Amino acid sequence: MLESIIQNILNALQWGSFYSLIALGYCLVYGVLLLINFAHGDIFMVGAYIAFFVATFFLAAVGLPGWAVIALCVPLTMALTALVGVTLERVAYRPLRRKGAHRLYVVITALMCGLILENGNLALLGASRRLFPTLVETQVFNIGGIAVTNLKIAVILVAILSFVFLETVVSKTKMGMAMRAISYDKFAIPLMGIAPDKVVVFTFILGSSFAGLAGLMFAMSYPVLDPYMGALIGWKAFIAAVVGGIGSVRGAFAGGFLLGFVEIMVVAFFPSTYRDLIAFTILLVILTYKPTGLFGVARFQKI
Amino acid sequence: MQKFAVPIFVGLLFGFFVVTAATGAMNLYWQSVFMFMGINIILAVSLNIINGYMGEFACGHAGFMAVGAYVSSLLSVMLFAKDKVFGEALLNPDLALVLFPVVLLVGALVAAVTGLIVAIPSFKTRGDYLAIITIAANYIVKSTIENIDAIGGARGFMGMSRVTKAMEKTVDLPWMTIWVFIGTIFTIWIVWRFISSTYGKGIIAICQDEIAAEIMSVNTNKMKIVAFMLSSGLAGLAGGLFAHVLGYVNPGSFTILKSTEVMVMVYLGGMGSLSGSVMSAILFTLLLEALRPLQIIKWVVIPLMLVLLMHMRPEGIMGNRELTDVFPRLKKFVSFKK
Amino acid sequence: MSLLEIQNMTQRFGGLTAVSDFSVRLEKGELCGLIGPNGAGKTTIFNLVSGFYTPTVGAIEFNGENITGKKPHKVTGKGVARTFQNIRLWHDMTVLDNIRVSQHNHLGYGFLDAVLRLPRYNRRTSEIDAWAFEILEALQLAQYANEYPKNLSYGLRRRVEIARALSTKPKLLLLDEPAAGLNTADLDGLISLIRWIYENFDITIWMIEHQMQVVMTLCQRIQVIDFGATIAQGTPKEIQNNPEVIKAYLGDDTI
Amino acid sequence: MLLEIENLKVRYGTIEALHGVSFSVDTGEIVALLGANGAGKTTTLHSIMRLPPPEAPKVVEGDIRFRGQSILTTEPYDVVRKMNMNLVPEGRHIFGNLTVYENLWIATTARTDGQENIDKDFERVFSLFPRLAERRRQQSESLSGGEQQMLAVGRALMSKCDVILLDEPSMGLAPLLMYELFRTLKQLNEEGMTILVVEQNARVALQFAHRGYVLDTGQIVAEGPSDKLMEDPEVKKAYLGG
Amino acid sequence: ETIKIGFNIPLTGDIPDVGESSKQAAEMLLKKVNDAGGIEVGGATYTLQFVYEDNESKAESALSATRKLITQDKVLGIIGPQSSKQAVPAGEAADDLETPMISPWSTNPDTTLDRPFVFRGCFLDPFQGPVVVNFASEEFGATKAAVLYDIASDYPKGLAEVFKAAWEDKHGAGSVVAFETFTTKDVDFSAQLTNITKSGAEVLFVPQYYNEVPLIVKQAKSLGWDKPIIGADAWAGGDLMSLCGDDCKGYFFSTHYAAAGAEGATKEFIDEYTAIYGKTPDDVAALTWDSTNLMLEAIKMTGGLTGDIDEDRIKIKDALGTVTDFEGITGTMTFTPEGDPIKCAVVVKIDDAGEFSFYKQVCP
Ligand SMILES: Nc1ncnc2c1ncn2[C@@H]1O[C@H](COP(=O)(O)OP(=O)(O)OP(=O)(O)O)[C@@H](O)[C@H]1O
Ligand SMILES: Nc1ncnc2c1ncn2[C@@H]1O[C@H](COP(=O)(O)OP(=O)(O)OP(=O)(O)O)[C@@H](O)[C@H]1O
Ligand SMILES: CC(C)C[C@H](N)C(=O)O
Ligand SMILES: [Mg+2]
Ligand SMILES: [Mg+2]
Repeated sequence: MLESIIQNILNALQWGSFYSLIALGYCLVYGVLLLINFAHGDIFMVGAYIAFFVATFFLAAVGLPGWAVIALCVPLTMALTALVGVTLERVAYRPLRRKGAHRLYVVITALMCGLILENGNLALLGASRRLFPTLVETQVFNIGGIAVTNLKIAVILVAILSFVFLETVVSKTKMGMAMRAISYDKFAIPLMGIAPDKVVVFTFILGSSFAGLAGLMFAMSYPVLDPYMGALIGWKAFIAAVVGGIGSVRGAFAGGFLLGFVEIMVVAFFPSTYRDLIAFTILLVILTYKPTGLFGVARFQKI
Repeated sequence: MQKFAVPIFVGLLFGFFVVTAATGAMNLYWQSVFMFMGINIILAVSLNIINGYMGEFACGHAGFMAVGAYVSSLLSVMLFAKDKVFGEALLNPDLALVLFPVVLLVGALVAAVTGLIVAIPSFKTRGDYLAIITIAANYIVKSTIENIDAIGGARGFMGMSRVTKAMEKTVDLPWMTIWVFIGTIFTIWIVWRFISSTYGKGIIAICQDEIAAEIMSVNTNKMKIVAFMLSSGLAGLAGGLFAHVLGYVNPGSFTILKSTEVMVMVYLGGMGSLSGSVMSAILFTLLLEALRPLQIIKWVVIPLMLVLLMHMRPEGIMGNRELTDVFPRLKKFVSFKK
Repeated sequence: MSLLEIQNMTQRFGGLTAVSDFSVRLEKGELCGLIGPNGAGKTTIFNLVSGFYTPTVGAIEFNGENITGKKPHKVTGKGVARTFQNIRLWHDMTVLDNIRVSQHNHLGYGFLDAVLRLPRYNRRTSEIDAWAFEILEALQLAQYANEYPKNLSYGLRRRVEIARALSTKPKLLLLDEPAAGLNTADLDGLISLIRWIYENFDITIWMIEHQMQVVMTLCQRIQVIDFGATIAQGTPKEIQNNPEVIKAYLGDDTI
Repeated sequence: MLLEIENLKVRYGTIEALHGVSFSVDTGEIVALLGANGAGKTTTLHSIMRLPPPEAPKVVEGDIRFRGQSILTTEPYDVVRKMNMNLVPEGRHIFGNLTVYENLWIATTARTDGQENIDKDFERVFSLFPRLAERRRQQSESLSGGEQQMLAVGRALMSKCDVILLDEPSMGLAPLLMYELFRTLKQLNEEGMTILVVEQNARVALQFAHRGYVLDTGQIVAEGPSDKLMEDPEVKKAYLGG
Repeated sequence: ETIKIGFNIPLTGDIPDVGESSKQAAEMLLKKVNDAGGIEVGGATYTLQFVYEDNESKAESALSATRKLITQDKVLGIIGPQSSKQAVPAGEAADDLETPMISPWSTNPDTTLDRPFVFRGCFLDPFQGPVVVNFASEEFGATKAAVLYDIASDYPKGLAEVFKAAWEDKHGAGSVVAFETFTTKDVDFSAQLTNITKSGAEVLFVPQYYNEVPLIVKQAKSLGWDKPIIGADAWAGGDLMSLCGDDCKGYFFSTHYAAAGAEGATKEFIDEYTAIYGKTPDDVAALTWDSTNLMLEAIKMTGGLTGDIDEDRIKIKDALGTVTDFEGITGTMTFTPEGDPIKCAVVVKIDDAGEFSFYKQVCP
């Protein structure tokens, strides 16, 4: 019994890490533009595919050893995914903002972009799924009946480090402060001598590159890629981000792990079909009693 | 004369559908296209109450649709058809025709009550947090159904086609087409009346400045309940029709994706524009059918078109205006704003 | 019995005490002023009276009835209406609808009446419209009935906001800086408007204002607060020459 | 001339808000821009700051010159960085989700003149508005109207600026503070800051400014030294309330 | 004069290459027949015309596709859908609209139950289940089994339940020590697999579609599962090995036919198919081929079409009912009154080359 609990805690940590990583991206973009970037889940998917191509290229074509490939994959994937994110912002979102469209229209556009990415990928690469090559042999350490793989540990570490990094950027740097300020009043940003678009682009670079990183880690842990892999996990990560307190990096991180834990634990001890039921009931209750999420600050109304 | 222009128009439309469908001049496929169109109109118009007029961001419409769909399906199958789950029909199938509207309304009613899951948190929770609550509600409903194995769980529930057949046996008319038509008109009518009354404008006030609304004598909580229940009730109605048109329901058809589909229709039409919602629902349905041959490409083309459309009209097709504002001549026949 | 009576009311926000041990008593038919430095707690007091906050300590009695902790729309129903420091109209609703909607408290019909257009609905609607137009006429806004507030000049918006407040048939009207953002010329207009309302409606007015010209010409009685506590009250004349008020609030007008 | 506005015509969509406005501000001057509500004062200031769409009006004709060169194509943040010009916007536009201190700090982003100058300016702002010093850790959202106005002015002072445009700075300020503010501005002006102020309270404004322009429905209808304007019967009647 | 046959197949969605294989097989047959001058029914010869509708591997779409094929394209009969998830609801529609439908690959009983117009080209799970049970018990001498299946899909659910029942009356109640579920589109099974590894089961039965198997297998291994895993016919999709890599090698599953080591008509078909499409036909290709031939056979058996489509459809249905000893490449078929053929199952082993090699055959 105790064994399986510990085992499941590990599972939950891994699963939660992915929610967290994706949620972080969501929350950055939201924090700046109040834009629920529904395409984020699919940017994550694109990240996974980019990782796939980069990896297979260096493995097959160049023939590098696994560890070297990873070393190259991480920066390349992050960079390329960031590129995708920024492109979306430039061609799809910015023009709308310029036209002063209601923010929900940008949200809907994001949704559409998500669909385009998913199905565009399907149309381009064909329907059959891809197997992500094994870069490092997964070693299963069996400690007293508890199976730990090197991958699990890596994933969890990556999630934590990313969080620490982003948290410092947002709360300590001027850029981070500009990011928070712009979400409240973008009108006054230029008056601070700051170029709003720079801030926005920077945010998308951050958000997307970490989606890319998540994609890579995900592809390594669940090595079967399909174009729709981002949709569902994206939605859930978004929900996690909000429950944590949307716009708050800390909240996104915590929310991700919360959701991960609830899901795994429910499945471990109840029929798996109760997972969504219980998980979402919990979230609903949290939001009803804490209307701005776990870490969100109440945006109070001055009248 | 002008006073009756609208009723007459509706009547003619109705006649057209019934006759063409009954004579088979319109084949089943086209009938079903028009039925889905009607259902989409109901969904878009009802969601517009919340996302358009009240300015909230509800993304769980499909959940309420599901409730309506299941409740009315179970009821009608239980009452009027022989079935694996419920055994013999409880009533004489000939009654199906008469009682079907009642069955639909019961479905809608239950859905409306379910709407409270969202309405009550909405007192305190706003904006994107409420959005999550709606999504959660959607998942909860879906997952609840999945866990009731007696009604097929995740694999869905069937048998409604027997009920529709029963109706057609009693009087040989394309009944589902008729019911969908009536349902659609009913929805538009009720929402328009609600929204154009000073009472209903309370929710528009909430949208534009909730604090001012509360302080300037609008009982915001009550209005929210009314709005959410009306909206989800109508969604339930749509669900009931959907289930009987398809003759099969499964929780898989009521996911967030369905909800987002409805959202797209609302925003495409324009927040707070009835005629907008109607138009975009029609447009959307036709687009979906017209591009069927493209197979997977269709799902690239459609979003692409929508994105472009939003870039051309960043407020949706109609913005927050109605046809009568665009073609003032129509004012003779209908008055929207007053 | 006085119309509004507040006794030793205190409001804290976290560590900060915005209103401390504040008491006031307004008689029917008075026109009083509430002034004080920025951040003294004036708006907060109005928010407390209109039910937007519930006081941390103390009770608010209106018209002999304890209204502490009542929901804002209920309070308005009892006859307290207000305007806001920075205008809060429903900007995408016509002026007329702004007035109509603020009738919500005494609509006198419900959902079904609205949807089925029962006789009650039609009767009440025409009554409401009649009243709305009466108000608009009275404030010379009739010609803007179908305009959207967002397209009106600042001065007019103020006027509409006052009209909206009046349309709720208040016994007590709270004006939070009605002159803010108006230019000197318009002030005279505002002053005469408020006076006109005061004379033609059976109403009590309590206003916050930083434009001395307005306060001093209109108010019969002025209460000065600082850090949430009363530091002086009396007639305009007394206040103008009260050294403490000058020190804390008026200052010297050399530039 | 430091700042020259020449025959400026601007639009919001199809509505023309300014129909050929021309005026100029010289280094070290205090110039007041008066006018009824909706005259186009804010529009003028926004045009000068080159604020981006959708807020900004579109300049359809005319020119805005800073030290002789046109700034029509300059980005707003460069107006701040390069021209050292800044605006205290109508309606404050403070960053409510940041603390008072952060609001002031973020304004120094564009500055390159070293920490000690920045610290000096902090001193100055806090001594000018002690209330801000008390509340430096408070979420600026929850400040009172007037406090927010102080913050907005303070923020402009923190950013690197030799030319400051003020849009109704006295809006919602208690008399004491209003006079206080204008005195400080006067002092800053003596230290060499050029000031263009839009003000509803014409009397105060004209006491404060060297020269003034009167704007009416998008056109300059009167101009001249303050004392002259004070006397001008038209102006008296329309803007000083008889 | 043409004869229209409709195909209701998943060209997009979860299992697109099932759709692809079906279409390829059909195209191959179409070409073959039409090149031979079309088919000859009661004296008249007709050219064949196939209409492909995509059911996006969704139940609803499968339904509307069925309706469209019947009412708009006016096909004589329908082949598909492949997976029970769609075949069960689609069957209802076809039966309502009185149009013969043959699902090549749906093994769930409900597909044809009480539906005179619905047939299938394969064996049923109530038969397949015991086959797997017996095999597992004999091959590995296992007495405790675990099952991991998708509860949201007819096929896995149905088969899992059959398996459980069969296993338990072989080894006694409670001998299925872990009966874990998940929901379509899940990717993380760690919690379920943790329970399974801890349950002390000796064999794991995974009645899942080939596209879901690899993730399950890989995660099972990374959670320390080293005992055999066994599957069913849904494993036999083209992609299984390309997705699973080495991890699936050495496992067994029951299915409809084995390409490796086939002879006779089957071999011809395989060679021809391989020649055209450059890959060995998977189960669904073979089954689709058979089912389509069945349909044509039945059309021939009507001995002449009246041209009144409704009448013809009924005639075809009746004809199908009477088909006996039809020689298909996946075995000879005779229909039960329910419209189900009686066929043999084969157990294949995934050998080290990654081939599905014939291991043994089990007949009813
Ligand atoms: N919700 C709140 N949370 C925290 N502090 C608040 C809140 N509301 C007001 N305050 C503080 O309470 C004090 C009083 O605010 P209030 O708005 O009443 O001032 P005021 O008298 O209206 O000033 P002004 O004349 O500038 O409008 C201010 O210092 C403000 O910072
Ligand atoms: N964003 C906008 N869109 C359309 N019209 C606008 C916009 N902003 C201002 N206007 C119009 O342009 C004209 C000038 O407005 P502006 O705000 O410049 O006047 P103002 O002198 O600043 O008035 P106030 O003293 O009230 O601030 C007004 O008629 C106003 O209605
Ligand atoms: C693999 C599937 C396409 C076929 C499977 N036998 C089923 O009934 O669903
Ligand atoms: Mg105030
Ligand atoms: Mg202005």
